[in-house]
Amino acid sequence: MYTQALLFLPLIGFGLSALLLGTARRHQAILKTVALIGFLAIAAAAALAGPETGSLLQGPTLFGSPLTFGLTDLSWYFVLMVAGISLLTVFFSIGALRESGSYPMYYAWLFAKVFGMFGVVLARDLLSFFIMWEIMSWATYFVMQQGRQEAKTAALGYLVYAIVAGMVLLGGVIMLKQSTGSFDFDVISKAIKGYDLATTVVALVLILVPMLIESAVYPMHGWLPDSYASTETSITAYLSSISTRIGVYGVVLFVFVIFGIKVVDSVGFSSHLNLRSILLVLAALTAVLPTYTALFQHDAKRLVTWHSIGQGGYMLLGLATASTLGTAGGLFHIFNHLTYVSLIVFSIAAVEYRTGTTNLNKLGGLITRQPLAFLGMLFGIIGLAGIPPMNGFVSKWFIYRSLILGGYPFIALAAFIATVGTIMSVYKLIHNMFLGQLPERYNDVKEVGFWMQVPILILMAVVLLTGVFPGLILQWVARIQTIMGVAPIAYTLSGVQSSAGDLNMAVVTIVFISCIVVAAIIFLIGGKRRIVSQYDNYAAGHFLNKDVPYNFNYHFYSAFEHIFDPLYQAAPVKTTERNLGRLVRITGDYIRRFFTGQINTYAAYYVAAIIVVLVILKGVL
Amino acid sequence: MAEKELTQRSAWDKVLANLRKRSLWMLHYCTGCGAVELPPTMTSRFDMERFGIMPMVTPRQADILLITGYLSVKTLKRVILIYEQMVAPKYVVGFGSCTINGGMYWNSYTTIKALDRYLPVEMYLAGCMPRPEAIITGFNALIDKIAKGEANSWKDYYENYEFYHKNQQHVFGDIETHHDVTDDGKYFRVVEATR
Amino acid sequence: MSELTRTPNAGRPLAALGAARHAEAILAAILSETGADGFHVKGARRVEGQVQADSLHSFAAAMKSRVGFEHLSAISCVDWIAQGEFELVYHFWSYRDNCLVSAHVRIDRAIASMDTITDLWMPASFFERDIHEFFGVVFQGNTDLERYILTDWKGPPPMRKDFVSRDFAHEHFHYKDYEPTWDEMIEGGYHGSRGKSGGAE
Amino acid sequence: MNSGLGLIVWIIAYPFVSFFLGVLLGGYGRKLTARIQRRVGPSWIQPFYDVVKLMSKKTNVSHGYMHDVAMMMLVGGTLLTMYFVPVPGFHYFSQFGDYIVIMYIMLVAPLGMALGVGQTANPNGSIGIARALEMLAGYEVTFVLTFIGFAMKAGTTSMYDLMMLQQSGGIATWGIITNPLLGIAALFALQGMMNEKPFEVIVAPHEIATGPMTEMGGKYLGMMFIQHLINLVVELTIYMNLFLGGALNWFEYVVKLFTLFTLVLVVNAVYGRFRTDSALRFFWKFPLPMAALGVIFIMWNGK
Repeated sequence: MYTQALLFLPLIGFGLSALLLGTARRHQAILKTVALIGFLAIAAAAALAGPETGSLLQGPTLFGSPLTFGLTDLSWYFVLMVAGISLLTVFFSIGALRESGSYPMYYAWLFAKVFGMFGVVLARDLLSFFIMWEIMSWATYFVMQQGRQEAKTAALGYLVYAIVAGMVLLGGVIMLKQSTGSFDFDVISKAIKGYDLATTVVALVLILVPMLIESAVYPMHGWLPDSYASTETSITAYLSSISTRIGVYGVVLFVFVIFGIKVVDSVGFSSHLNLRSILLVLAALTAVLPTYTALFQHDAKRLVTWHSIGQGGYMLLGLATASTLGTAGGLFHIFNHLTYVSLIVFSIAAVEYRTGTTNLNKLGGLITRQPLAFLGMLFGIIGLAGIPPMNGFVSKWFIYRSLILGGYPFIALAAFIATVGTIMSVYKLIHNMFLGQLPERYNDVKEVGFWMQVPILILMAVVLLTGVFPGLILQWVARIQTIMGVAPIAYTLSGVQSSAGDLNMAVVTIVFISCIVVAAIIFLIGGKRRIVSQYDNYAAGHFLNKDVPYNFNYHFYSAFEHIFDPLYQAAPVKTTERNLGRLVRITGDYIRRFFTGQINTYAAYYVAAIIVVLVILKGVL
Repeated sequence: MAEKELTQRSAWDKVLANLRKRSLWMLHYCTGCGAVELPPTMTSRFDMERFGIMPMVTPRQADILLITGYLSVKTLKRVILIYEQMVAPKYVVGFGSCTINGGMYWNSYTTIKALDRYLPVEMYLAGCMPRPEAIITGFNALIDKIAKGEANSWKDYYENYEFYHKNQQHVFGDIETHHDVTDDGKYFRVVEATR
Repeated sequence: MSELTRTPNAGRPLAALGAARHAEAILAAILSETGADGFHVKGARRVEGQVQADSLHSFAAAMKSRVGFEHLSAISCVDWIAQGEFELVYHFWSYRDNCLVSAHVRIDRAIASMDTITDLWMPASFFERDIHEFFGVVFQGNTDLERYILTDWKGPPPMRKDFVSRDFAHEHFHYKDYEPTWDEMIEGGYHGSRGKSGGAE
Repeated sequence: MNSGLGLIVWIIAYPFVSFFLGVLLGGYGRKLTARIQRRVGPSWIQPFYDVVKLMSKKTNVSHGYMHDVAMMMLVGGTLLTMYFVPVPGFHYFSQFGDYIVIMYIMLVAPLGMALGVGQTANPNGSIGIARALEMLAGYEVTFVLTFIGFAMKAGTTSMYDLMMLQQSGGIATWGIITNPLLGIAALFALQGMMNEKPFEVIVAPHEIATGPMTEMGGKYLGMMFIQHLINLVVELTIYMNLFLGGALNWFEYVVKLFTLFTLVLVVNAVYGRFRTDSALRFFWKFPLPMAALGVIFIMWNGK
């Protein structure tokens, strides 16, 4: 019953907000209330729904088999995340979209996007999976192109990748239909076990590549930074937290549930050089390289989008180890990443709402003007860097342990190098925006309104709560692991007990808080202290005032830039994209020569075609 | 007020003073020719670290502000800014005869003749320039004063700020040090509210 | 920069400039190029002479471009209070000849004005600001004669002979008078500077 | 000391023991450096005098609430790490967090300091913090690779188990003896981790006015000194537990602590200071490949 609700509610929402398009310019409030009620209903339906094994929704039959949708543990996990983050984004956008009618179709495309994602996650057969995948890609394109001028061109970049992914997926779907004779997942997964190596390899690659493109794994990530960074900031939060994670859902669904990890392991030359180890290496690359590219960024949103690629690498890293701890870490990391990356981008949006810019070289000292945004950013970056007591640490702990104990030392080292890169770029983010001297022009900046504060507060609570008590989420992860055919993780409310080293986040947090209290007592024993103005600062005897620029933001990591600048300039992805663009233009020129536009050339083509056909027929006859 | 200060020191103040005297960090503001006497005092020849005295870089971390030589009006502005940036209890040590009464530049039109009209000076080291032995005996005398609790010239700056401020204005007008000294005095209860 | 101010030796390595001329040859070159006849040889590498104030600028330009003295090493000023004149000495230096030519210019002490040569040498503005600050000579055409050494100075230009530094110091600064009871004060413990030391307010 | 009343008493007493050990280590360090420079050097407990003087300052200057909270996070983070690192007779908290937890808790204190220094709005501080984080990519990566090698070989990431493994055969089973490559690479990393020259570019006094400590006066500098002293003990104990077989009685513990610190100090006393990028290049040219070789060696004969 809930499957139907989850599918039809977004459709109704889309219809309603599209209908209200005409009134959007005058009655922004009506549109926002409709959107709010719609997403509240979706969130309620998602929360009440549970994994229903029985009733599969039979959609219209197409190509001889019905489109079936059902709710499993895995899909319920994603449904909850999608519903949750959509509700928070709508909450935030009600406060953030001030000038009425700037984005009339904002909520309509959001409903469409949610419908597409629910469809992909609830699909129980390949055909409906493919149809919903296309709808989701188009919805993402329309959501993404709302923003500054370059958002439109960047969204086109995404569309090219999405179309390629869709076509490859279609090839995979057709191949599987031919070989197994049906679209249904269960039938396919039973049949695929008996097939020879060749067909499984081709089918697997054809199915996996679009998933990797969607989750922006390393060589195929070119579309993400530009498109996510130039859209409306609340959309950036929405996309970078959940949109790319549907690709990870696809990887989990096909690699573990349908094909099964044993089949994937058998694909390859030896136990060390199989498809899973390739995935592992790709994931390690995706974890390391984007985080160090993030170091060089001057725009806050672009820095965070590079990180969302990097964190995607962590998720894949956890899944590719295929061990209990690894998969648990990967799945848990999907939830964690959703919470803290949206928290960071909402804080950036709060700052952009007041100061109008996200350029890290121009901001500074906003901690005194926007303390809540600072706290939100602080919780977010502690989570992103994976430092206790936030939840990012727990999933990274799982991934590290599975990599070390699973015998992948250098992949574990790559994961740690990525963490160091994350810590560096994350401190640059919070330092350039909130710390340092406050420029004169931001003197009268105030905190953001109620609608924008609520999502930040909720996410801060979630990041801390699931960090201290990871068991809350691990219960779902364990249930998913049973579907994936991996031994579920033995979890407790606050961590993991195992012979090879344990984790108890509740104790760590209690000791952490008591140590801070002790430190506070030591601090208060010292003499009185007085807060002074920012111009009362050591400048080697120089008199500081408001027109003395005394902030260090530009070239923050000069040593790293000194070493890695040549490498960064020759970024391979940008050059490949440019060459591809040039190739398309050249071939376009040649083709244009054929269509000269005069009638006689077309008549000549007809005659030639008829002659050719006759020759073939005569030959055949 | 100073007499009351000396007699009623609690046992805890005495213990604290004896501990505090063993660690003095010195910011030597090399205005004149005295700075060249400091390196031998710090290094192995005379080693003032034996007494816990260490050169420090910024005014926030320093206890002693060592003015090593003549002070032109322009430098005095910077010295006052640095003095106000230091964290009390702080001690100004005038180094050499230039800070006592103008020294060799007694008839110059730009150098100030008596440092203690602009800053509360804790101790003068006579000499043009004093040798390292003089510096070390001077510092030991300062350590004894701290131990006895007499080194309270920094309170003088808060209590008689109008006197110091008037002299400073007389010499170079007003400067913006972002410190309201009288207000600081009340906030840190250096100056009893009643006065 | 007009053709006049382009230096002949600019850009060419020093060695290629040709042999260093000795003082007499330089004196002849000065006479022929600038027409200033008041010069004489003072030493192996020193030439000195008088120049009129109004012809100084053209003389300097000629020295720079035609005679090969590209470097203006200094402008100094002497206060002849008895004759009521200031004497400005312009020191030109030649890299090729390693020789110093100093042109002495006399200007009236009361009017104390001279036209600037910052258009020939940009660093000359520092020398001119220095002389303006300490002697009060106004250089026509120098846009920023702002004070940069004695930033809070309110008195007359201090290097003039009629300015007595000691009296100014006594009047503006406080002295610590010699106190015969100095030793008791030391033994008696030091109670802040304000207490004991006397001195004019 | 691992259960009941003894545990409670030890949990309360442990910070003071560790602080006192840190003071002795600090005093010994300054005395040894002085003696190397043919000076007499300060008293043995000079850091104690410094801390008392700093904490008793009367007019402290703060730049905001984050500046104060950061100092609490700084000392709190180091105390937290101290509790999780096993010491002779006390490994109660090892059952709640293994070395990966310790490695990340060690980042809490620098992050706290970084936020505090950021709020002091002084560019010298920000440059110092940027350098500290860049240096992290040098020594921390090497140290983690050595730990990964050990943990993979031993099959556990709990520091107490790793320590117990090395205790089984006396000196023969010390970490540095069984895998010399990892041990030596970790020594280089320890030099960087403890911010001793030649990797002390973070607090370059003449260049960036003691970097992060520029605007720290009075009790703020006192809190940083307390953190530094406890951090000395914690970092030396971590290296000792991983590579020198840890210690079961306090005498062995103190002896190992001081010998290890002497090695670090001697290098610190005679070396100049690397620039940040040359320090990073040094770490990526020598210790990191050495550690990688050690790990390959373990994998090669381990499997």
